[in-house]
Amino acid sequence: MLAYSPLYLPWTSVTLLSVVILVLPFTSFLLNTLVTNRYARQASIASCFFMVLSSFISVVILLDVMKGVPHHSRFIWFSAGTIDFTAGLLAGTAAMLLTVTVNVVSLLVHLYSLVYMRDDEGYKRYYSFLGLFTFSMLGIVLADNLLIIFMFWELVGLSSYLLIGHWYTKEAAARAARKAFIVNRIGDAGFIIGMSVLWMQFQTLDIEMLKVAMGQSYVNDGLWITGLGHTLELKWLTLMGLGLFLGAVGKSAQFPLQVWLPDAMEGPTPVSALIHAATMVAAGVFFMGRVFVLLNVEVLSVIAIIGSITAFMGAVAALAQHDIKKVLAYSTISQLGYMFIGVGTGAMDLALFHLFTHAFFKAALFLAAGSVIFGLHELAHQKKLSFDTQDMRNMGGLRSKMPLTFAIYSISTLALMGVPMFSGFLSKDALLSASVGWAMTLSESGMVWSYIVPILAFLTVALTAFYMIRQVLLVFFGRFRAAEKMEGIMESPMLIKVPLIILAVMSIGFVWSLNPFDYNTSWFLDVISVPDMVTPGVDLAIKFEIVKASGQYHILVSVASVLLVILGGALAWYRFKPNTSYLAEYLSDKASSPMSRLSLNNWYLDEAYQRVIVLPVNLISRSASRVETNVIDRAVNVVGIVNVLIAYIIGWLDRNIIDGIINFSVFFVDKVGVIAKSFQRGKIHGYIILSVLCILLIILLIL
Amino acid sequence: MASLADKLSDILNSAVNFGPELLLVSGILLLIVVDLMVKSSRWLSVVSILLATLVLVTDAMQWKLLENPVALFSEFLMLDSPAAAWKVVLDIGVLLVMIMAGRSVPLKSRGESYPLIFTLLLGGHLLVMASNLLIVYLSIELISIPSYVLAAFHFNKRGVESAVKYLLFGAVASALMLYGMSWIYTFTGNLNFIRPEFIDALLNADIIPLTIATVLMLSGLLFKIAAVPFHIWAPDAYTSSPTAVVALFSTVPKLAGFSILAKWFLVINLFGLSSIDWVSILSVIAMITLLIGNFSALRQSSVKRMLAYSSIAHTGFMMVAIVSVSEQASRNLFFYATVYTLMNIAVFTLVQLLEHKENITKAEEYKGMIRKYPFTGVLIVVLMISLAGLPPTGGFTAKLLVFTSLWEAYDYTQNPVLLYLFLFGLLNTVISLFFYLKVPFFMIFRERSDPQKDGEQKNVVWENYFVMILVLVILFLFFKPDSLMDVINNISFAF
Amino acid sequence: MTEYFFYFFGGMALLSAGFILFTRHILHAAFALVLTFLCVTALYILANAEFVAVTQIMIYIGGIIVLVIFGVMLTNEMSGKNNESSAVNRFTGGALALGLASLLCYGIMRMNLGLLKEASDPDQVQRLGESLLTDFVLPFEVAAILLLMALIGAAVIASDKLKKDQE
Amino acid sequence: MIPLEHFYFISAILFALGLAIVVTRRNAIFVLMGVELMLNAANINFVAISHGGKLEGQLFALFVIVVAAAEAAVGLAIILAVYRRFKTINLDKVNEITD
Repeated sequence: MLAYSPLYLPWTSVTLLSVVILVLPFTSFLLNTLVTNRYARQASIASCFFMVLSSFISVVILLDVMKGVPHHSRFIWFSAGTIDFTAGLLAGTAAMLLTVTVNVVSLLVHLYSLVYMRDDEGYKRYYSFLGLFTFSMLGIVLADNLLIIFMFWELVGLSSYLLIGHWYTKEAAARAARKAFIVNRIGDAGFIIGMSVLWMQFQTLDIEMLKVAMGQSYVNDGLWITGLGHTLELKWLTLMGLGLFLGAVGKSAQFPLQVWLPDAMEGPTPVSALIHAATMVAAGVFFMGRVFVLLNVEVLSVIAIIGSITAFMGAVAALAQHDIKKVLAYSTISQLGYMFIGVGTGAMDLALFHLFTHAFFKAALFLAAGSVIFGLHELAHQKKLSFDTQDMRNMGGLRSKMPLTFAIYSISTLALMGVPMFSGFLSKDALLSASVGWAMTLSESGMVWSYIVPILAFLTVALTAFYMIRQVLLVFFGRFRAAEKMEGIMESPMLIKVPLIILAVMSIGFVWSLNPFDYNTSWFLDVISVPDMVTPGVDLAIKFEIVKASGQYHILVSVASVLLVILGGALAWYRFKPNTSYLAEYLSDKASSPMSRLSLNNWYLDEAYQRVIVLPVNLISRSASRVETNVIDRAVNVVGIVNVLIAYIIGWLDRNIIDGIINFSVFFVDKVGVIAKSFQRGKIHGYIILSVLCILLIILLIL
Repeated sequence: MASLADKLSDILNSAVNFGPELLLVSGILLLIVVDLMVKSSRWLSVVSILLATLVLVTDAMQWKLLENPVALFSEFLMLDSPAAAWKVVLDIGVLLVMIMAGRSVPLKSRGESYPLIFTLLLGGHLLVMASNLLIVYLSIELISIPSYVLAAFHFNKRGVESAVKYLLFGAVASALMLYGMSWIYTFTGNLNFIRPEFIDALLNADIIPLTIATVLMLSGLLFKIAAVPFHIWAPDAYTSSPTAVVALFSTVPKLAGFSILAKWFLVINLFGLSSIDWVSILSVIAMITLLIGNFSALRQSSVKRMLAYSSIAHTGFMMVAIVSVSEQASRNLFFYATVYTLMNIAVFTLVQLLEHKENITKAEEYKGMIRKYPFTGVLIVVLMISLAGLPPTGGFTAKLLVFTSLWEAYDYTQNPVLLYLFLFGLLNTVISLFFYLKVPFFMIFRERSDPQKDGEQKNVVWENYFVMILVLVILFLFFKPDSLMDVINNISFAF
Repeated sequence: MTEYFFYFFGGMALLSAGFILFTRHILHAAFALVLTFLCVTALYILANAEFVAVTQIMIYIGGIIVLVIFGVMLTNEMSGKNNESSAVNRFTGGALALGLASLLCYGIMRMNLGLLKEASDPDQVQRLGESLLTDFVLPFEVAAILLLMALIGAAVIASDKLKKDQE
Repeated sequence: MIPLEHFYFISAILFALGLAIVVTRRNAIFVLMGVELMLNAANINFVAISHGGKLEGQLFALFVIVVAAAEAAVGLAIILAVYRRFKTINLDKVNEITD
């Protein structure tokens, strides 16, 4: 059988260094797992050094690959019959950029946690899982093969499960961990389907090989034919793309699987910054980048629409949250939606751009929120107060006591809102332009529905400004609400401040582009380019038209988005500025309109799933096991009914012929007794009947 | 007609190649004698482990030295390289069970258990080598009768109940099989089913009685591998038997059954000439087996019962390799069987350990155990991941290989049923995660109900090291599957 | 003449088996089983298998039936209850057996087997004995081990003293 | 001479009767008797068919008889054990395993 077989590619110094990057966090994991509790502190500090080293090496490699040559090593893992399974490492520009990001954010989180998790009893466990997570995340980024990616994908799922459930004694944390796990499994099912279709068609899962193979395949008469002559119906091509996308939907919390991310905030806050803002959720987007060239037009459109729906739904859900971290969680969902809009509209480079800018300012926001929580926690601890340290209704006025946190929070908020001069403006503006260009181009060929994507994207801009300004006002302005005095609150220690400052610097527009008003001048977009689509049926001409159209409307888009930011922000200021009646109403829980309830409950998605999925699944599995164990009893029911029927007939004869109604009643009671008794019966007979019956049925079916 | 002298010399010649089995028989007799003379169960245990090792070594040597297939005892047995390899796997299974039985109170309290287990192994040996219907029947009975007795070894109410049900169910299954055999003998006039004239006769037989006979005959084999619809005995027997016995049941008889099913399947399929689509039929049976195994496991609270359904589901996965009918598929089945043996016995060893130490059997009773038994807990997590077929474990590689060969079979035959089986199997892998990870979930994310002072307590037990070795092998088989595949590739499945 | 014997014994075998199906008295059933086995033995003789017939009488009627009757005595009578045994699944069980029987008969009708072989060879028993120790020596020995282990197994289970702490 | 089919018919009906006994009787000993009838039915086939004077069928039947004896011995021992614990061999009442 002919097959695409990837070749052996030797190790190079760069790929070997990449292996070192992978090994370092794994060593950290082992170290923290194996040391005794006495040396936990030392081990965690060693982990920080490992991460420093790892970050340094990754920057060195990044500088090397930015010259334009990716490094690829591949070896044959094992062979089964004629088929070779390969494994390998691919260090390209995008991969190394993400490697640097993962390493740096992970390093900062490591440092930050030295203070934040200081007194936690699961300190050692926490650091070891951080190492495991970093390792598996880097694995996703560096692997060259879908199968290997899938393995690390699972490992990421596992380690995030363990980190979300860090405070497993809290019922909510355990439940959140399980929920994240289950929802991610649904995504995995899609991933597996996508992989198996690719396997069916090409007998390889090596991405570089797939690109070649996909480029050679063509569509003819509704059939999808490879260069080697394997044939599948065209629908499989779409199914493959949708399957892979479903995998990304699970990891990146897109509609309709976004429900796990808000609950995942039960984990420690640094974890939220690492996993749920900067890296793991970005894995889906990055993964889409890896397989981007394998997607076809239908799948891309679905991605764009799902992305816009998610962006909008997430923003709406963030409007009315009370929990400081939940606002950020929904905001993350919404921003990920933007990235998928980028993927779907073919602007993969812009999606990655937003991924990187977002990773830094969202991590900054989370860590700053952590700093706030930490401060309040210390206060509660000192004053022996008990209140929810994450509820924004208990905050207020923290600006004066935590000036640095406030400054950083503000900077990153501005970046998230997309205010000019900040990084978020650049990438968001680019994505908005791309969506407009896409919709314009598509609508020319009659697909007017495509306007839904830019419309929702623009609405989201205003909503984003609203909920972020609301949050800043609630947390840092007005009067402190949890206690009479706020004397206990202090700015966090140095180890928390340093990561915050570094991340905040990364949110400034100049870092990313010399001209902070025009994304076209960004160095980032110079080194990252959209890979050329090779999927049969993709028309490259359309892509140029989209790019052209986005360029044309760029200025208009920028102005519109700034106006929307101002609108949203102003509305929030008007409502939540200190001492308004609305604020008072809100704080006393009176302002619960249906709209805000909808937002607070995340569109009632959880409830809907409970009704639509969880209950039926429970029902099915319960009945499966019931049928399995009690199938015999069911059969007995039938026997019972037959018995009653016969009894009735005989009774009818009795009554009519012998004229014995009394006789009948006696007979009937007797029969009922027999039926009742027949329910408590040995199962073994039933087992045998069932088996023999199946055998007879099989024979009859064959004949 | 061969002369008497020829026949006698054939027996003598065959005995040379029958070394491992002769060793087994003498071992069984020795164990019976030792049991009568020695009071302490320790000696029995030691002798058993020695015997199992010896048999393993002789079998391995036999495999290594075997060049061409040898017919033994007037062609009752056919010793070829697959048979030799299967024997080694069965030996490994029994050796591991023997080690594991070191903590099994019910088995140690009655010394008869050891010869019974070796008899079962002898039955397995004969079954994998069988090339004659009579030997198939006898060796299945040789496996079954000790099984019925071992199932009762708790000697409590539940134990004997499961034994009587197992016995009656098994007796009916074997009677059905026997009846099928009697018809098949009617068509062929020959009991040796690998002879060409046997196949020819089947080709000429009328299709209706042939179908009836074949399906009846299959029922006995399906019973041994616990496939639908003859799986129902498994959960009851697994729940109420001593855990070491369960580990044995879930591996040795099942794998022996698989080896003969793989052989027999080629026969009834008449090497592709049959007018009946047996591949599709077995695929449907495999699908239903997967469905029932996985879905019923979802709701089980008892860990052993859950593992019983899990082993039914594994039966379904292994049947995938059988319906793929190719040499590579047979090799992949072999790989799967090896990994399955290791991980199943390993997990039952730990279940037995916790059952013994903490007296727990239900999944929710495992809560917080990772803090009392951190090492054991980690091992259980890895094993469950392997059973579920996730990387980085050998369980994943095994599933991957099996599905690869299924895919190739589909690619070759374009039989849509195989495609459904393919997709259905993948889906089931995802479903199976939920129940496999139930135990780790309780262990890690739930507090113990009686929070004593843990941690300081050092729970150093030999099982941990024993299972750790098995786990390392399982992990190794993921990273370096070639090490085993190279060995397997030397097996010539040509038939 | 043999035809009449055949149908007589065949009919008797079926009738006595049917009696087991319907009788409520277990000892009667045991005796009916003896009768069935005897009739089957007669069928063996009619099919020229004298040695099998003798074995059947010795093992089944000498061994198994005695075992069964022992079992009946040991279990049913001790409790002082009557030794009746009621039936379950009359309809499903009956339908199943009927279905099986008709399926098998349908299969047999398609088989086209011909007539029973005429007359037996006089040295059949000698040939059987020779086969058992030459060609069939392996199954012979396997059967020996099977019997040994069945014996041990039965002894293990039957000799078990009920532990006091059990339920 | 007697048509061979008639042997087979008798055996088939005996087999079905055995199965009927197995699935309808509550008493474990009855069930065991049913199994014995099923084995005997198969034996009739083995004995009746003769391929060119070969004795394989008869030999097979001999081994089946031996196996049946072994099975009956173990079966009755287990039934006895059941009786000791449950004070009944009514399979309906032997129902401890409930999950």
